[in-house]
Amino acid sequence: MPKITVTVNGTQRTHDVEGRLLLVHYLRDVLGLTGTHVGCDTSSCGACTIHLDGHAVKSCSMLAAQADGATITTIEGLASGDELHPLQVGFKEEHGLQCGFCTPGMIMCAADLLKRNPNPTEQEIREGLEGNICRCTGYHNIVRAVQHAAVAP
Amino acid sequence: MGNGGLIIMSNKFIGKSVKRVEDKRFITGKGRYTDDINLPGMTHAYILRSPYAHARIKSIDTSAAAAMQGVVTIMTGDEVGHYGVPCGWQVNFKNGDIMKEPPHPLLVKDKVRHVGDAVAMVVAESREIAQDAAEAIVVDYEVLPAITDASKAVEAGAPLVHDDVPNNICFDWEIGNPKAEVDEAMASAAHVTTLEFVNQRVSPNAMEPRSYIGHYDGVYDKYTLYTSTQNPHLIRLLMCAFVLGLPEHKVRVVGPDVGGGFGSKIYHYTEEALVTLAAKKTGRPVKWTETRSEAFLTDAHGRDHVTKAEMGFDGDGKIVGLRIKTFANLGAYLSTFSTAVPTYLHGTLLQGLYTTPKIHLDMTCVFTNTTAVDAYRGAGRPEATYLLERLLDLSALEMGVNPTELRLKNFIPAFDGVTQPGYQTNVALQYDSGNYHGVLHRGLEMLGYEDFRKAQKEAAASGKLLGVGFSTYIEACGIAPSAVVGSLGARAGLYEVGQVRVQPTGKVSVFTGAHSHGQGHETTFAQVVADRLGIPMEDVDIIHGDSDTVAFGMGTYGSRSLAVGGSAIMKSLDKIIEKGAKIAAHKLECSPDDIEFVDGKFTVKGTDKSLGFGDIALTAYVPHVYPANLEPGLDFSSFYDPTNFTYPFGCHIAVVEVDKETGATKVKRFIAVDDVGNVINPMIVDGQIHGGLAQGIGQALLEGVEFDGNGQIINGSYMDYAMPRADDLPMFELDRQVTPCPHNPLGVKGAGEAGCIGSTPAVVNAVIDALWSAGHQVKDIRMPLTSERVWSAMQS
Amino acid sequence: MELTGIHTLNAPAETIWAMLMNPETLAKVTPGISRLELESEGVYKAIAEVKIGPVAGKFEGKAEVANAVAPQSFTLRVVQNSKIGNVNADINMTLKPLSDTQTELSFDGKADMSGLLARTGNRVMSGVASTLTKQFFKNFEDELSAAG
Amino acid sequence: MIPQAVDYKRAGSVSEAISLLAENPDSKILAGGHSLIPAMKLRLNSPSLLIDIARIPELRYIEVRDGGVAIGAASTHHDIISNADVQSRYGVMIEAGELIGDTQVRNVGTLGGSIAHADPSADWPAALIALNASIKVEGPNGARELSASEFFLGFFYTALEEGEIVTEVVLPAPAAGSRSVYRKFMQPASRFAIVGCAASVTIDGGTITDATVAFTGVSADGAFLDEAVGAALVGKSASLETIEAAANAAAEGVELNEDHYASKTYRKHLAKVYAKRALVGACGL
Repeated sequence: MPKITVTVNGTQRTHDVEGRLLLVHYLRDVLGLTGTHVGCDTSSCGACTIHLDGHAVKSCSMLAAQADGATITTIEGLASGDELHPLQVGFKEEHGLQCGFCTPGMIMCAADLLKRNPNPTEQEIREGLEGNICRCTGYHNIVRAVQHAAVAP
Repeated sequence: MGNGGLIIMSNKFIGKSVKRVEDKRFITGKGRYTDDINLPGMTHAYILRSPYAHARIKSIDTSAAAAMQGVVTIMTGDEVGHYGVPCGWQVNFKNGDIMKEPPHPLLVKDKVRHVGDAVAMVVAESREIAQDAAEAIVVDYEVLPAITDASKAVEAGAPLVHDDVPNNICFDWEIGNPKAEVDEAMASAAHVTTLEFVNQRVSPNAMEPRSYIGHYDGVYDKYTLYTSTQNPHLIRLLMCAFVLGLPEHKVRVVGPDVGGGFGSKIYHYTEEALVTLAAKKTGRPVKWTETRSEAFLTDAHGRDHVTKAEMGFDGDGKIVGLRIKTFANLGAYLSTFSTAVPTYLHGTLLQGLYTTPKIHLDMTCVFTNTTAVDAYRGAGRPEATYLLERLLDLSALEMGVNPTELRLKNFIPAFDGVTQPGYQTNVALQYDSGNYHGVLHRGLEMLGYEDFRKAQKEAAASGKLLGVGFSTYIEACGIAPSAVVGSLGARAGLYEVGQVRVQPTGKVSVFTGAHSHGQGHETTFAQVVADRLGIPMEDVDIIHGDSDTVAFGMGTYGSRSLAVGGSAIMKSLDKIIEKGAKIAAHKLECSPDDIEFVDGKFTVKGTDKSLGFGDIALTAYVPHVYPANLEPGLDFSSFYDPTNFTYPFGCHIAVVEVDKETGATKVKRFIAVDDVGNVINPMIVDGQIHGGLAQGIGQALLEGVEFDGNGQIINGSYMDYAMPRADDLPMFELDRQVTPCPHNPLGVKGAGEAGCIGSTPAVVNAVIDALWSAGHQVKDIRMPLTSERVWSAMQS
Repeated sequence: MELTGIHTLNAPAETIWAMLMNPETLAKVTPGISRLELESEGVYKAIAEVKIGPVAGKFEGKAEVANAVAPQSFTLRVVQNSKIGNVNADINMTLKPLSDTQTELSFDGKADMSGLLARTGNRVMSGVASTLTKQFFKNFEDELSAAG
Repeated sequence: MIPQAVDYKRAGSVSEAISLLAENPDSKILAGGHSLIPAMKLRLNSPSLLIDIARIPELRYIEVRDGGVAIGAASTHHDIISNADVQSRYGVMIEAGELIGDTQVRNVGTLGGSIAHADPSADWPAALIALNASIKVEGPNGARELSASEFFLGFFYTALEEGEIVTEVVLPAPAAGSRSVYRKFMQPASRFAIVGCAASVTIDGGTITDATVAFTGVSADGAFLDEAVGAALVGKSASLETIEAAANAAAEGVELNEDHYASKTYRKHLAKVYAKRALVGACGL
């Protein structure tokens, strides 16, 4: 059984894991970080998006073993203490979520987008979120949420 | 109580885009969906499903699987096949015979009837072991021919889904004027537009896959079911009374946060009963969470009508008749409300917004070897609107008239339902209030019709195809009253329950039988309560989704939560205020009739003598100075059974660009002017419309479950089933008209489905318009309008 | 999945017929099938290991040679089951002599998928069909030259 | 949703990966894993050992070499499209790379993984063929180098021998006056190419002196070099007329792919449309 050591939301964790254990199941079932969701089984929906070494990745399409040595941020670790991340604020202010299931993945993907492109156009936001499916909002307010965060100081 | 507006409260919160209370937990990853819950000692279930659409089970060998380490138990049809889930709505044949209602067993023991039919359930120490063991079960099938198309399933010689249901017909049904009268009207018409089309089957695809946990506590002999449902109390009722025969007071059903539903989580699914049985059998909690692949096979699908529709016009362009023949596909088994969808939720909407004098629908509901079909966002009304609005735009093209003028000419004149009566249709309903000209005029203003036609010509010159499509819709929300739906075959009432418990400190707990799966009840309901009581919103807590906490309820679907559930809360608030006035009158030494309740204060009219809401609450629980013969406490529960449906309506306009060379279609603009009555939270209402538009546009351009000749779904994953992504959609242009509902205390009509009802025909009409503008006189393109289908239409 | 193919082989029809009727050769040329064991007249137990693109699976089932008209035509019926889905194929094989030393071998049929293969394979099915067809004829030529 | 049991080993070097592969017949190389893990989750594929090569330092680099660019096989799609040396030389690599999967996939998926997998609708193969890239592979019998069109042999089928892995892709120095583009018509759900057309055109004084056009998604056999289109361009003036005539020759005599989004007829039509669009871009018209 591979032994992995990862830093998740600032805390170092070490576990023996089955080779087949997916990173998303490691986060949800082993670490209890259930904010990362599973919405499909073909790497299509993006609900499981987290940051691995600073980049947005789909945690359902990686083995936990592949993450050995990596630094991981999940939705639970995005805010700085009580201070919400600008995207979290943007999603609330612009009603960028309804059922909330896709939201963590959507926010994590948008965070990667804004890191690369702090002032994206509407089209760039839409293209940047193409790997995340939302079934509730029609994306209109998600785009506005990202725009809200982009202009935040 | 007719009010024609909000006359009742301080409007500190109502009508404002108050940010959602529930968002904090969702944006920080603290939402708690069913699959997030882990109970001590929990086991995991995996269900072995049929790979065939139609096959006899010759044998099932579970021995190898049962011997695997970590397997707790395996259940098959031999053990639980006598249990089955019921249908909640009885519809009879035209001749009065009761519909065919074959059993839908929890696990099949004789014959599987669709791909994904459940054959065995393995319960094991982990998900991995459960799946490994399920793969070791050997099922010997005798494969039978399968049938998937409803219009072909009724033909002689078609395979029989249920051996004892002749021609696979569940029932036939009709509504409207006598057929002969409609035939006569059609024969007299100066122009008849005929449209044969398929309203294709779609998969709801709520982002949270269904998930259930069964729990049994032997000490108290009590069951708990955690379930991703829109409808916890109804699930308890159905599972206890109709499936497992359990006493309801020994069963608690909890619906935690629910990740979308769009109808697919209304129904009582077999797996809910299976995990409950397995929890009792094993003495341990049992969790089952479906995979997305399973969801495509087992979550109830929507739509699936095969229709021939004809609309007749006189020489002035007035509609004289509407004649329809439809085959509705119900799938292999009856889902909870599937029989109501093509009938009472569809046939009754065929008047649309028009004064059509003669209407007849002939409906045949059919079993096929496919996943069950039930209500999907809009449920029957989108199919009705699609039919009508496609006919209207196509008729305008065929007759060479402006499609909006054709509508304006045929609209029912405006009526408010208070000073003017409601509008009685030819298909059983009485509309509550409406101003249909208003929404279309506003939509046209936003579009700039003449400018568009100019732009269309200019674009054509530079090689681009632009098209505009219109759709004006009406829907029926908050299905009610119970006595009426009962007479039509509903096996449940359709009221809602609202309890308001004022705590001694004046804080308020509200218990509602409606159950949010994304709509924002915790915010909207709190706005209503806070304004009615004149207290801050943070003093109000909205509690829903737990059958042990909330007295009763009928759940959230059919855009009913605010109109019905909100009204139930309003009734309780009235009782709170009435009782509060009695307490205040006693303390202020006046008659209760002299007390008025404004801005959270009970005041003696015409004086400055008053008591705050908190004072009265405390007095109610510490009744030292208190009226004689009045019970202590301030806690009321109400059941609200509406007197009628509510009827939102609106105008949707799509502008599309079609790539001449490839057929690829892009929605360039989407205008929606909706009238959903009074609006409590505009931000949330707009959000509901946005989401509905996306799903409706999705059905028009992208979505559709496809079967091969053997009943296999060939696009049963997100790799092949397309849904709108962010870059498939434009920003939406929304506006609103307000025609209050005259018969509920909030004057609200419902907004959850509107977007999904109007948008589909608008988009298809726009593509057809684009093609006609280039000389391709195409009547119909099968949905979804894939690039190839549009391109092919241009080649003919 | 439609399966059609046509190819000219450098051998007389009788030779090709004999090879196709020999379970060992049939197993070698039919893509995926690694072994055929005779169960009854014309009916074989078939074991297959299929590796095509992202799919690698073990299949088990039956193969049957039916409607045999020597040396002109027969129907190959294959039923294969696996954890990831089942394949049910009916293929008509036709041998047409072009000369004393050349035969045109063609087949025409379809394979029905069920289970996961049917649900997720749509995108690549025509690639699978064309690959299987090519493999079949290539295997056949290899066998012919080995027998050579 | 859950793979069957599998062992996992992380290789520290190319030679270690090659020997692990040789020692374990039922093993698979894991790079980004974005094709393999999804297949394993559905149990469409169940190797007994995964050999992870994604963290081998000697496989992840992008460097200028002889005016061209050499890319280590474990470079991610994101590494490539955000690399200035690639950006300044090969439009086709940027345009194709940006259309692979989505952000998350591009952050993890690798060039080597994609081309070794050789999905018939993948984007990189067409781009590499159009650029006449060479692909280095290494195995128990040493290293060898193949041209892209020698490497891609068919449907999920490459020239990789048993036990070999892809180590490097070398993009040749672009000729003066050359420009390369990628145009893609996507399947709306998976966003794989229904038709992807990569074109590289060199123009000298208004005349096309070299043109390579490659397709993905079109053929059931995967990416291919469409020589007829290139031949119809060379020596002609870079005009719309030339392009339309050349595009019309596209995808002739090819074993066409089909699925429920695009029939053979429609795919072939799209191939011609996309050849035209790619060539218009490559000729700067």
